[in-house]
Amino acid sequence: MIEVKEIKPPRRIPFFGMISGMFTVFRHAFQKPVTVQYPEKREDQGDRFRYRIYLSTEDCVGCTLCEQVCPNLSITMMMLDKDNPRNKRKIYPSVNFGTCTVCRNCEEICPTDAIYLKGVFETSRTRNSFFYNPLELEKNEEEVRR
Amino acid sequence: MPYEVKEEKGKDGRKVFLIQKENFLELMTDLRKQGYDHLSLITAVDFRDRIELVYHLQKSESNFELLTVRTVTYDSTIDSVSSIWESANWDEREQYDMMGVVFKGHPNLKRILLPEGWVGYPLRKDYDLSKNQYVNMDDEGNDRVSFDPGDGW
Amino acid sequence: MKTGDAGFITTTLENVLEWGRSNSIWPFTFGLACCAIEMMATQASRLDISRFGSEVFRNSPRQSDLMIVSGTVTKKMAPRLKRLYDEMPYPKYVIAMGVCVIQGGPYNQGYSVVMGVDRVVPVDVYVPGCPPTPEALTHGIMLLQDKIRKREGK
Amino acid sequence: MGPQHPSTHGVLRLKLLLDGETVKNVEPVIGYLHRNAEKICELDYYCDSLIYFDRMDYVAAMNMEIGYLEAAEKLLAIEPPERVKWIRVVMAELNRLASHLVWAGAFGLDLGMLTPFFYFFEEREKILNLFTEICGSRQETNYMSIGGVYQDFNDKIIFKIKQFLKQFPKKMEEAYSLFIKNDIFISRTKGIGILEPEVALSYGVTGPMLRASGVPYDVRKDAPYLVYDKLNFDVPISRGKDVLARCIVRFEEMRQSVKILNQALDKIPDGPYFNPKAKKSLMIRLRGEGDVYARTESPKGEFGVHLVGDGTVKPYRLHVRSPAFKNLSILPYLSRDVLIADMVAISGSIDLVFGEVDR
Repeated sequence: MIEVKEIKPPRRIPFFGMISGMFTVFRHAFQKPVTVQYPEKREDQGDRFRYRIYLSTEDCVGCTLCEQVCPNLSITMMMLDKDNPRNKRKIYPSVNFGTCTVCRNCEEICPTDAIYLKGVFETSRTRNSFFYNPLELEKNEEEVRR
Repeated sequence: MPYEVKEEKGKDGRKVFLIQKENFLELMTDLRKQGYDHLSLITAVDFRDRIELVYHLQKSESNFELLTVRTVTYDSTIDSVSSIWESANWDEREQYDMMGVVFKGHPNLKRILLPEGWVGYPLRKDYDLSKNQYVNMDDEGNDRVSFDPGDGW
Repeated sequence: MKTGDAGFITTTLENVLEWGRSNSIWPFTFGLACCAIEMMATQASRLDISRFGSEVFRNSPRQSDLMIVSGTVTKKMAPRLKRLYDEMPYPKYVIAMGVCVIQGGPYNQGYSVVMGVDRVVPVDVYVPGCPPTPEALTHGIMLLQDKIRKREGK
Repeated sequence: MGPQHPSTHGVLRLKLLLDGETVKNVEPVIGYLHRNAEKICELDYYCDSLIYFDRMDYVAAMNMEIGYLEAAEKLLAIEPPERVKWIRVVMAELNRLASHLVWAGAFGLDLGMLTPFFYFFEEREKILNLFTEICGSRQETNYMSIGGVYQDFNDKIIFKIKQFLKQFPKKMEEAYSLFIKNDIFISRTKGIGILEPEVALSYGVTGPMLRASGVPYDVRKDAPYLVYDKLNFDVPISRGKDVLARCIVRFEEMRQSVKILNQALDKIPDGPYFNPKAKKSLMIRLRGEGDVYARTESPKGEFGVHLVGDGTVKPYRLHVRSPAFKNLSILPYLSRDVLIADMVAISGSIDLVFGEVDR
């Protein structure tokens, strides 16, 4: 049988509620401020926080699993002439961050952990150019911007 | 009984009724009298040559027990049940919008999610995704749908 | 007085104007979908956006100069968005927040989503992420302030 | 009104027929956020559809994921391990808290109370910090996968959740008293938007709205999924039937969620956190056949997923019963002959999230 808890609205006392509400707000005014002064200080997001895809071209074997599993075609494989004995076909993933939804399927499915994500969120641009080729995926955000 | 009901078990242990389209309205009226007062969902599934309609009913007296009624239509028309359950009103409009199933006897059968004048029924398997349709608005706030981008785009 | 003499004062005045403009951006609450909740979180107590002068979220387009398009723009919504943009007074800026607004995002294979809001209105700053964290949006607003100060494009 | 309504409910357009200040007829126009999620799910693998469910009810992403996975795991015949079930309950209840907090903040804004908004969002911010700690993103978490979860719990996380739960009830009651003791709030909500239980059932209303009308329907009790049958909690109902009753029921649900969380955190068993049949490179090769219907209790009401598979790696048809869609359909009935100012209170009490209504 379902345990049902019936609740009745409380009695209404004129003006008491307003005064107690003011008191609550007044008490809050003396508490420690919760605001994080963002550009100078930033919050500790934990080591699992993910925002941007990185790639290590040494580990990539060009298996195209990440391309298959990507839900919205953000990852496309790209030819890249790089000396890597494990990657015979010389194809590496390139990511379009204009559509990437940070679902982390690619990180989960990658057999060699070549694709990994990090919590770097300062990726805003003034131009609609979010296509990252494999070499740019290796670099940090500041280097790419330059 | 004036109609035939084939009963079977669903994959997950649901009770499923299979019913001919002709006796559809009689069965639904009968089920409403039996105490199925909560119409949960109407789904249309497009199998290219036919459209299968799935109704999920619930009975509020016995812990919202689930009953599934399935029926098949070949010409994408079916009787409306919006006179029996009020909630069928929006559900049927949604299925008309997405699948193009025409519900006979529906009080207000027009598109609900897409703008009026949209060409095609998008959830059908033969819907052409490659053709873009554009929406523009006139001064009264009504939508106009066209295949070529107008001045606003 | 020669015209060249007044030039010095004009530029300084413009600089002051741009400085004032960049530190008092009033955003317009254009919350459409998921990103709107993060925009509200930016406005709320943790990352107080009023530290950057964007104190008041205005409900009317006529009183605001920044439109944060947060959330998917569908084809049904696009003409309304365009009309609201036209109602805003100059100078006006647009921030595209989230990947749905930038290039269609997760819905880019579909039939009813606009593939990028820059097909409808001009965009100044793009903030990727799905949804962008409040910090990312704040970074976008700082980028916009920089842009206003340098008078790029406008 | 609308479609860009100043309040925070997203994109609802209401065509009102007015007689002076009295509303005679309302026609809601929806579809301004129709994002074709059901169509795109047919183009992707079973594991990929999850991200569209995250974005359906975007303030309660975990509950949506559970709703989909209940259906998908039945169809693909993959049973999650015991530990995963408990973890999912913890995440669902945390997200239910977050969702109700957003509702309470937005509802306060609707009725002209600015202060509770900041208090509730601060509490929500703490929950989202927990999510960042556990899954790596704040809102659209994409935490669960078919047959498991993405990352395991550890002692540090459980300790942090317990720490949060210790201080949360006090903060909530404090903000709750701002609502419920306030004269203006009560006079704006009491007796407004009366919804009789028979009408509610006929319109397909579920969730807190139905419970506020006195029908004790909760999928967690009536058709238990995950491990809800091993937990001890009550279903709050109210016979007030009005906006105030809905508000009270939601706050009581938050207390019950805290109760569930406290029990579940103590009981999480050890074990694997994913089913080896559905991991890594196997997850794009899952095939399903037949059709299933699964219902779960989302913060807005009964969330149902009807999933049809045809034996390939992609779903054949996917249809979602979204509770807010049904709850919105009752708005024309509720707002007949009310004042236009009460319209805001009524539409706020429905708890609309448009990602879910339009999908």
